[in-house]
Amino acid sequence: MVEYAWLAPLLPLVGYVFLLALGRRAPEGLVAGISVILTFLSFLVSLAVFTALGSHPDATGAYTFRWLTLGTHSIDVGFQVTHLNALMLLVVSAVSTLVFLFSVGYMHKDERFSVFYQYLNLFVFSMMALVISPNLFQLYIFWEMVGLCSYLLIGFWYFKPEAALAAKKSFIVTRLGDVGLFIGIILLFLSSGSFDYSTVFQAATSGHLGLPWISSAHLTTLAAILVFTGAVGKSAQFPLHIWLPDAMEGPTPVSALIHAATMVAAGVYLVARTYPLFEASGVALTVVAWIGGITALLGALIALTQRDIKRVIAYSTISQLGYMMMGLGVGAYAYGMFHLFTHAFFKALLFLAAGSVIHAVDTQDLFEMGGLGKKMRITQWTFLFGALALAGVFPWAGFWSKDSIINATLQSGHIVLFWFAEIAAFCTAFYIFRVYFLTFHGKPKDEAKYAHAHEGSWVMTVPLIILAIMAFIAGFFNTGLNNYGLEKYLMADSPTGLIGHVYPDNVALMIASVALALLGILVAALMYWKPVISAEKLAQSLGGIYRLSFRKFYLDEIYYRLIVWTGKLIASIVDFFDRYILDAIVWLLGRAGYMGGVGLKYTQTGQVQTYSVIALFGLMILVAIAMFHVGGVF
Amino acid sequence: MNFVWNGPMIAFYIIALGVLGAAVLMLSVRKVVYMALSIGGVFIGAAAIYILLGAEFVAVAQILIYVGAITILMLFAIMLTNHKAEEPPFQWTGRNIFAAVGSVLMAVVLLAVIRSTAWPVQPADVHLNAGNSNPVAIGLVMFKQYAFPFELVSLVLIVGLVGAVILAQERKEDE
Amino acid sequence: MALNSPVFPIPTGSLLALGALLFCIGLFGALTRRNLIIVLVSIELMLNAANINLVTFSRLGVNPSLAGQVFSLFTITVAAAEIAVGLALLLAIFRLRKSSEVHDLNVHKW
Amino acid sequence: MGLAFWFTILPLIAALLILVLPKLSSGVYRTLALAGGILSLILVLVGWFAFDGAASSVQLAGRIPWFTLPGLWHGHNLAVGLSFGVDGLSLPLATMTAVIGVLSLLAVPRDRQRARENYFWLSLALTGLLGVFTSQDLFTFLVALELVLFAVFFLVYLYGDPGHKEAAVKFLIYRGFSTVAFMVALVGLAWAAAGGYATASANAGNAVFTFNIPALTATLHQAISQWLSPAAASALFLVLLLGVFIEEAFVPFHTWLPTTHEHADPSTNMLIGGVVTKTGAYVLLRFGVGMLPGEVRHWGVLLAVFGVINILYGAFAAWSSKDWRRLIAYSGISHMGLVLLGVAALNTAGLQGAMFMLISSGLLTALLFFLTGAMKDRTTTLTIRSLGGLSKSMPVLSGFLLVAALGSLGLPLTSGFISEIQAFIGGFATYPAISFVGALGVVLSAVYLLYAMERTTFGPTAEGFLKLADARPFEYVPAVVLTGLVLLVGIYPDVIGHLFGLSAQALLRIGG
Repeated sequence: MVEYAWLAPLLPLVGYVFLLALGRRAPEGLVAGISVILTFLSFLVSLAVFTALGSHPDATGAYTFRWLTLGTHSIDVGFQVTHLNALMLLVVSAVSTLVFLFSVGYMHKDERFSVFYQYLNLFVFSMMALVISPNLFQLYIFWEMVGLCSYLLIGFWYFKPEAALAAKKSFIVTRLGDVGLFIGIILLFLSSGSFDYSTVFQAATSGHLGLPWISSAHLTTLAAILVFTGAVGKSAQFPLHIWLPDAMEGPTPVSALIHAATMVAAGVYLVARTYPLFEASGVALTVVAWIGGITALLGALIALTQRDIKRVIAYSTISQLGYMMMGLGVGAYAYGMFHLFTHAFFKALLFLAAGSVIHAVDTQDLFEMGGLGKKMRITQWTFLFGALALAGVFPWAGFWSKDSIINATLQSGHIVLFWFAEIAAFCTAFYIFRVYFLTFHGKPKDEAKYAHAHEGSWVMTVPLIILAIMAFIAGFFNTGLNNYGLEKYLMADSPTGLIGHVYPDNVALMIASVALALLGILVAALMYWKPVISAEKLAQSLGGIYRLSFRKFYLDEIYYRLIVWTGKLIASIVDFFDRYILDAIVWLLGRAGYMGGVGLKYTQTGQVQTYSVIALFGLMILVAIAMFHVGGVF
Repeated sequence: MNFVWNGPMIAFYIIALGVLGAAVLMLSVRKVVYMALSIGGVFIGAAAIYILLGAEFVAVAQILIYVGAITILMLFAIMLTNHKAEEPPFQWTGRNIFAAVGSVLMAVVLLAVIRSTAWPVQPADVHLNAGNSNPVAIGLVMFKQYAFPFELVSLVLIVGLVGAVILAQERKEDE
Repeated sequence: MALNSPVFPIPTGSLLALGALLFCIGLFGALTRRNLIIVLVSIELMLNAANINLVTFSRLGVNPSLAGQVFSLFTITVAAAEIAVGLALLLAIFRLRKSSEVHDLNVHKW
Repeated sequence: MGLAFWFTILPLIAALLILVLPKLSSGVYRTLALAGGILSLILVLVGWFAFDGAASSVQLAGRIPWFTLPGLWHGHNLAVGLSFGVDGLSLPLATMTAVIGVLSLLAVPRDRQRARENYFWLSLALTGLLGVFTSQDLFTFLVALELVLFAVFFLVYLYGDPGHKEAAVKFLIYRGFSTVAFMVALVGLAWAAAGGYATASANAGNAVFTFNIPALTATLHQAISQWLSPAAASALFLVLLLGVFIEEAFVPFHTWLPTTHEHADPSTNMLIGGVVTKTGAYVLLRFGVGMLPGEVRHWGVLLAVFGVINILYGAFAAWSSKDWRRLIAYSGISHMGLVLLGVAALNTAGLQGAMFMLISSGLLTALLFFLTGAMKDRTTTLTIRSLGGLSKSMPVLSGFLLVAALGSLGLPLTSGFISEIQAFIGGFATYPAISFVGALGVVLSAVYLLYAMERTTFGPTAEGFLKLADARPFEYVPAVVLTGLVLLVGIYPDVIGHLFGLSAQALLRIGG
């Protein structure tokens, strides 16, 4: 089965080509039908591959063919299925199928319905092709392709200026990171002579990454950090996280699929895929851990105060991705990926549920909602499941995976990061229940919007329910109940059967974490459900801190001043230099020639005799030269 | 160089003086008509030199064409234009100074070159005409060796004639 | 100089000097005179000077031949054509400008 | 007579026919010019099958003797001929030229005033450009270069937006200088190969004065190792480099390019941006790397630094451009900087990347100019600020524009990426620090292109743009062909990669 893994990405590609051929005005039913069926088939293929692979530490060879010859080296493309890849395939195809189904209802009657599915199909193809890439080169290709799809889908409603700006911003900010990845893989290629993971890892672990100007150890660190830069951009880690909240301008199913479950997780996947490289350089791993920890805390802090339902969840995504990075960084390879796995489901769920709400009330402002629980029972319950999973309440999925990471952080001795994680966990519980209470409980704030609110059709609720179930049970895939199956599955990629570290469960910490989460929920309930504590007063009393969180630590503004403004300044200087200095010099040269011509013009008197006299003297000069040259005349 | 004072030699110097005198005269008189007349003297003198050099046919042609045709033609042109025209007195303007200096320099250079060159010496009895009279000899060369250039020159004459007629033609204003 | 073959009596240099002087006088005239007719006449003078040289070399050159004379005939012919066209031009110009002065022919001035 | 000869000469025949035919309707001239171009294109494509891809030698060659200059060097005659042929570097470039040539003929509006001259000069330019890439004789090469110069000058001079005449003069003067520099350098090289600058002790007795390019290349390598003084070689190389800088619009000799592009007609712009701006780099590869590899190595740091300056300067200038055409021009300058970096690297990857970049930039620039030209037909302006929301009224053109922009910013699966990564691999291998700075251009290209896209196709649609028509059927042809080629090269680069690879290795092997 494993050798047929290429079918998984191929099916959505077929869908894309088919939809492209059908044109922009194809009927909705046909478009959606083809897409959902093909993605579902792709899911089945992924599932088959996942199970066929088993937890054996072999059968993960690469299938490649030559793509381009580069001197004595060749660049190959093809596919390779490792356990990690298989897991990612499964996650991507599962979430995609559900989101495809959900979008049938959400995008109903959009005039570019077919285009939307085209882009989505292209995205799923690219994402899967990224996942099963056998080398860094192909990974980079599809890395950029998913970025492109993200760009297209964020800017899907192109007529909205905010959407256009957000699309541009997302592409450019992620590209900033991609340059790092670009340079990183070039350096790895140059030093190891190949883009293949195995070759690179072998060279890195044996200290044979060599270039004339840098030692192997330093190069490993440099390359790992450069690769990580790519992951930082894609996974919206600090300091390149600023694009993700803006990306919420895209349609909500897109946010669920691309900006929560799959594409943004690609950065985490990249670090996991190149884990031997990071392990070979301890420094790089520490950097990953710290960036992850900072991001987790920062995201959670900003999410506390946002008013836009999608932005809260977007910051929550940033925060959760930070957890994953931190997990990888502290050596908990399996836990990081475990969290990626669970997060994909409950975050997709939260987004889709939020989408359902937005679809119903046509606003994204939390303070214009309220009391929707009565009208949207399914949405309310599924959202609650997602929120509980995110908050990390026992026994929902998020609890297991997040707690493993926090546990690993503590056990590996990163005390500061541990406290970051715990504070973030408390905030997480608070902000997601703030959203929950503001949306589904209390009194409606906007009667008109409340009046036409209603539950979506089955295409929207069925995905929600499935995801809610997954949000509940996904955590059990890596517990004592199934003998830590996921962990063992992932570890099978390594011949030693161990990647990073694993730690035994820490019951005391579990209890503490759940208590912290429940405390967060309680505070949220006291503020927004049964208003015992006034949110406004608290905000006022906190003053500066509140503003800092609300204005996202002013990072957007700082970047604008620091980077965009500088860039524009340089651009105008270049423009000025080009127009008024370089071109002016050219103009002056031209002018000088012209003036010379004008000056010489006055020798043109029209008097033939004058010309003749001059010609005569010219002749005399020539004769004189000739005579002195030859001599003997006088 | 030893000068042998014989008949042709004396004749040559007299003619040469006459020619140069006529040329200088031409440039020094102010009335245009006199100038045209004095140039006739130069032409005749040149013809005499040709005879001295044994080129009788060229000498006759010179007299016929230059003295007979060209000088007369010029007189006609003078009559047709401003026949009272007088050359203004010579002024030492910058251009004229340079022209004079240039001409003198030219003369000096030419004379110096002529003087410093060892010219071949030819015997008195070179038989250029191969036994024929000079006109016959020239005719033979002209129509055998130089037939093609001869035809071309006739073409030049025709074109010159037609051109002159068209140029000199009175034109209507609106043309 | 061998007495058994008497040389040609007039020295080559003198003939060439005559031509050179005539040429320079003509040149000076062509460059300084203001009347168009005189300029034309001066040019004829220069042509004549050249003719004298041609005929001289025809008789006194390294290889005496009739070519020099024939060539001078050609020159005379061309000179005739030239003077005809030149005078026709002069007439046309005079009609147009009421002047036969070189100084006034400056349509090519800047 | 070889294929290369015929496909080079066919547009010339069409041009001459257009010239001598009596006054006819413009459709006839169009058909004639197109016939010449398309026949030439077909022959080029036939050439792909006739070409032995495993050999790096000159193939499909054809030559007719022109004239012989006797006894120019130690009694040797200099035979000059119309000599054409292709190798692995020329064939893809000639193909690109033929494709873009035909498409720019197609892009000439049917209601063009003075259509006859337009088709005549375009055909002439096409022959010249094909000749530049296929010439195997220095004399033919220089003649072809002059042909391009004058044909394009007239194209810019006769057609375009207000200001095009001044732009044409600027073009002529700049490129005239570069042509002179090439002439000096190339004839100097031929002279040097023949022993013209031989040091006294060296033996140049068996050297022959030849204009035949392959023969000259071979002799020069002997000359460099045996009798050519390094100072003379350096001087020749620098003159050649000056020519390349002007010809290729490298900073600081670039100002003619934006001016020309801003004012010229779209069809002319396609040809200029697509092919005319690639001749300089071709000269650098063919004569610089091919004949004076030692000098390229010696001046490598300079080349690399200028490459990076071009990348960044072009990108920043494009960022502040207010007109699409200036933006495309500067983006082309930025691309060419990468070519310079790749050449400076002087390894297989770098040279191959530079060659790919020539093709890629040519196709993309032509596509961009075609699309913006089509847009200008409708919107009457290309000022970025005054556009907006064009996706609404012309989704197809906007879609193609997006693909072109993405290709231009080096998105994978387009030709832009494959060129970029190879050039950078080469660059990092030789000059890591300089390349590091140059990689910033990857971000900047995204900045300025996406900025322009955001202002053009995204956003609310202005009132006046709502009713504009989308692509007409015949406009699909250039758009689809060029996009297809961009994607073809991007998705399966080995289609030209194996030819370029062999050529790069051949250049390097000779370079030793």
